Amino acid sequence: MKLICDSLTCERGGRRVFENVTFQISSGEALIVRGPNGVGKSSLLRVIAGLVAVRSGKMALEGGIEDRTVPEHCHYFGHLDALKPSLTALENLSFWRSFYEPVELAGFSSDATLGASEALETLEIGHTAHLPAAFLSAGQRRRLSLARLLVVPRPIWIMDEPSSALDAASERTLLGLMASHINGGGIIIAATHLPLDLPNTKYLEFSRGDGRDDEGLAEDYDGFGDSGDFL
Amino acid sequence: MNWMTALFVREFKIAARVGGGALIGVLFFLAVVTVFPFGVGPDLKMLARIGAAVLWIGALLATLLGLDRLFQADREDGTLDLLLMSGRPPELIVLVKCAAHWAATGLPLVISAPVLALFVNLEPTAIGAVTLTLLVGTPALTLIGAVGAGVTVSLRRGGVLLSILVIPLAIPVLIFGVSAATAAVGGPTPFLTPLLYLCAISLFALVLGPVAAGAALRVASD
Amino acid sequence: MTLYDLANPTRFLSLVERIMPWLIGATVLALATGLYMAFFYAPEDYQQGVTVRIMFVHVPSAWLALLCYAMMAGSSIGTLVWKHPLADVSAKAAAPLGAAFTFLALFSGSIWAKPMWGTWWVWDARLTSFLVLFIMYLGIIALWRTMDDPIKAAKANAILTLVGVINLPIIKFSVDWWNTLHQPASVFRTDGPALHSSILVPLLVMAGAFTLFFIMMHLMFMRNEIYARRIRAMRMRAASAAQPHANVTAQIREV
Amino acid sequence: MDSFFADLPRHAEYVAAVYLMAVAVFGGLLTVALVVKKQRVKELAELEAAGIRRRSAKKQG
Repeated sequence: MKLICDSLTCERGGRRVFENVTFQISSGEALIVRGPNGVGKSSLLRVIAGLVAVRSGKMALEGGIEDRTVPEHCHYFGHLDALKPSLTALENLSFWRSFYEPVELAGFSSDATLGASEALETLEIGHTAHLPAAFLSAGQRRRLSLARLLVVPRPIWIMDEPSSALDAASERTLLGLMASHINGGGIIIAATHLPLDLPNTKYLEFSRGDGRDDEGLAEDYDGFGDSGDFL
Repeated sequence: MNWMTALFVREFKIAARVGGGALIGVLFFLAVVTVFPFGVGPDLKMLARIGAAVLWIGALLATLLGLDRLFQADREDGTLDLLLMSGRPPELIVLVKCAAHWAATGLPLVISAPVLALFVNLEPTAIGAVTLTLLVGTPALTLIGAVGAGVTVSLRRGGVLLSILVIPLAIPVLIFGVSAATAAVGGPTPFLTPLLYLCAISLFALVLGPVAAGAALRVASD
Repeated sequence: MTLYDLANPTRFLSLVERIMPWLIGATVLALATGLYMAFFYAPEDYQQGVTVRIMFVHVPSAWLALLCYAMMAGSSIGTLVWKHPLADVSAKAAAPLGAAFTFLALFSGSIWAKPMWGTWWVWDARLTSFLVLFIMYLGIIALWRTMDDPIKAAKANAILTLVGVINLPIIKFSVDWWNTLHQPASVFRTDGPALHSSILVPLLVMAGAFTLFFIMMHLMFMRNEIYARRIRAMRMRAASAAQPHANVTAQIREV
Repeated sequence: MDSFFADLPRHAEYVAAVYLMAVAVFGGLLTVALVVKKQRVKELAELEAAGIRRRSAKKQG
C-alpha cells in the first residue's frame, strides 16, 4: 500500500497556505512533517484527511480498497479531542467503535481491534470508564481520544502534535503504539517535535520558498474562488 | 449496532441528559403559550379561535431555539471533522441527527401540546387535530431548520440569523398546520386537504434538508 | 467573447469598463421614454383614476425582484457546480438589488391599495408573497455580511439561495391558499393579459428600462466586489509572510 | 409642462410618492455604487503604492 501526493496546493480563506508539495509514503513507514509554526503543517494533515479541499494537485492510495476514498483509510488525531462531556468515557469510545468502518487490508495486520474497555485499559484509563468525560483531566481526555485509534483498525494514522498534553509515561505508551502500528504495516503521518526512533522514518521539511512568482496558477484569480477546474 | 443507530442513540443521550436541551424546548413552548393571553386578553372565546395558531407558533420558535447547537457543538469539539471524514454520507449523518433532535425536542412538544391546549381553551377535537398536525409538521421544521443550522455552522452567534433564514422557509408548514387544526373544528375548508399538504412538505423536507445541510457542512469543514 | 473570458476577473473588468457608458446611456434613455409614456401616453384608468400610473412602477419592480432571485439562483449553480470564479461575485452583487426592487414593489403595492382599502398594508396574496421574498433577501444579505471568508460565504449562500428558490413556489402556493382561506382581499385584478395596448406598451418599456438599470447596477456592484476581493487578497499577502510574496513548499529529506 | 400638474385629479400625492420613492431607491443604489467604487479604487491605489504587489502584477525588473 502506498500513499502518493503529487504537487498539492492548498488555499484557505483566500490565502495561499502551501503549494507543490509532493511526497510518497508506503506501508511500514512514518512521515514526520517539520517546519516553523503556522507554515501549514496542520493544513497538510487536514488535506490528507480530506477535511480541507485541495486547490490543485492529486492524492492517491495504491493498494487501498478500491471504492473507498483516501480519508476512509485514515484515522485523524488532531488538537481537538472530539469527546462529549456529558457522555461517559466508555460511551464516547464505543460510539466511535461502532461509527467508524474498519479497514482490512493485506499486508496490514493491526492489533487495533480491541474492545472499548480493553482499549481504555491499555491506556491506563480503565478506571474512568463510567465517568462522564467532563470529569477527566486533559491528559486522560487526550488518552481517551487516542483510544479511538485502537478500537477501529485503519492503516493510515494522521496525527497533529500527538504528544501535546501528555506526560512522560503516556508519551512512552504513545510511542509504543505508534511503533507497533508501523511494524504492523501501517503508515503514520505526524506533525511533531517528538524524537521518533523508528527504522524507516522520512521527514517532510516545510520551508518558505525563495519568493519567485508562481506561474502555475493563473494569477488573475488571486483572492477568488476555485478557478482551477473552470479553466 | 450499525452506525446509524449508534449515532442516533448518542445524539439522543446527549440531548436527553441534563445539559442537553430536550426539556428546555418544552419549557420555552410553555412560556410562549402562557405569554399570549397576557397580550391578547383572557377572553376564552378569542383564545379558542387563535389557540391552534398560538400552539403552532410556540412549537416553531421552540424548534428553532434548539437548532443552532445541532452542528455547532460538534464543530467546536472536533466531532464534526471526524464525522465528515469517516466516509459515512453526510446526508445520512444529517438525517440521523435531525431524527435524534426531533425525538429529543420535537416529540416532547407534540406530547405537551394537548396539555398546553387547555390554556387556550381548545375543545377535544381541536386538541386532537392540533396534536396530529404538530406530529406531522414538526419534523419538517427540524429538517428545514437543519439547512439553516448547516449554513450558519461556522458563525459565532449563528442562532439568531438561523431563525431569520428559516422562518420564511417554514411559513408553508405553519399555514397548513394551523389551517388543518382550525378546519377540524368546522372551518370553511375540509380537514384533510391541508393535512395532506403538510405531509407532502414534511416528506419533501426529508429529502431537501439532509441534502442541503450535508452540502453546507462539507463546505464549512475546512 | 466566450464564457471563458467572463471568468477572468481582469478581463471581466475591462469588458465592464468598455460597455458601461453605453449601458448608462441606454438606461437613461429607456427610463426617460418609459416615464414619458407612463404619464402622457397611457390613459387614466376609468375606475382608479391616476393611481393606475403606480402600476408602471409596481409591476416592473415585482418582475425585477423575481429576475434578481433567478439571477442569484443561476449564479449559485455557477458557484457550486461549475465553480465559476465570478459566479459568487454576481450572486453577492445581485442580492441588495433584489432587496431594493422587492422593497419598491412592496411600497408601490401598498400605496396602490391605500385608496381602495384605506389602510397602508393589506394582507393580499401577492403583497404577502413579496414580503416573504423581502425577508429572504435580507436573510441572504445578512449571511453574506456575517461570514468573513468570501469563498466559504459564497458556497453557504449558494446553498441557501438554491434552497430558497426551490421553496419559493411552495411559499407562493401556500400564501395564495392561505389568502383564499381567510379573506379574499385582492388588490391586483390587472394580472390578466387582457391589458389594453395603451397600458401594455408603457409597461413593457418601463420593464425594459428597469432591466437595463438592473444590469447596469449589477455590473457596478460586481466591479466593486472584485475590487474588494483584490484588496483583501493584497492585505492578506502583506500580513501573511515576512517577505510579502514568499510561497511555502516542502521537500522530502532523509536526515 | 405645468398643465400636467394642474389637472392631476385625486390621489396625485400617492403617485408622486411612488415615483419619488422609485427615484430615491434608484438614486440611492447608484450613489452607493459610485461612492464605494471611488473608495475602493483609492484603497487599491494606496496598496499598490505601498509595494504590496498583487501576485499577478509582473515583477518589475
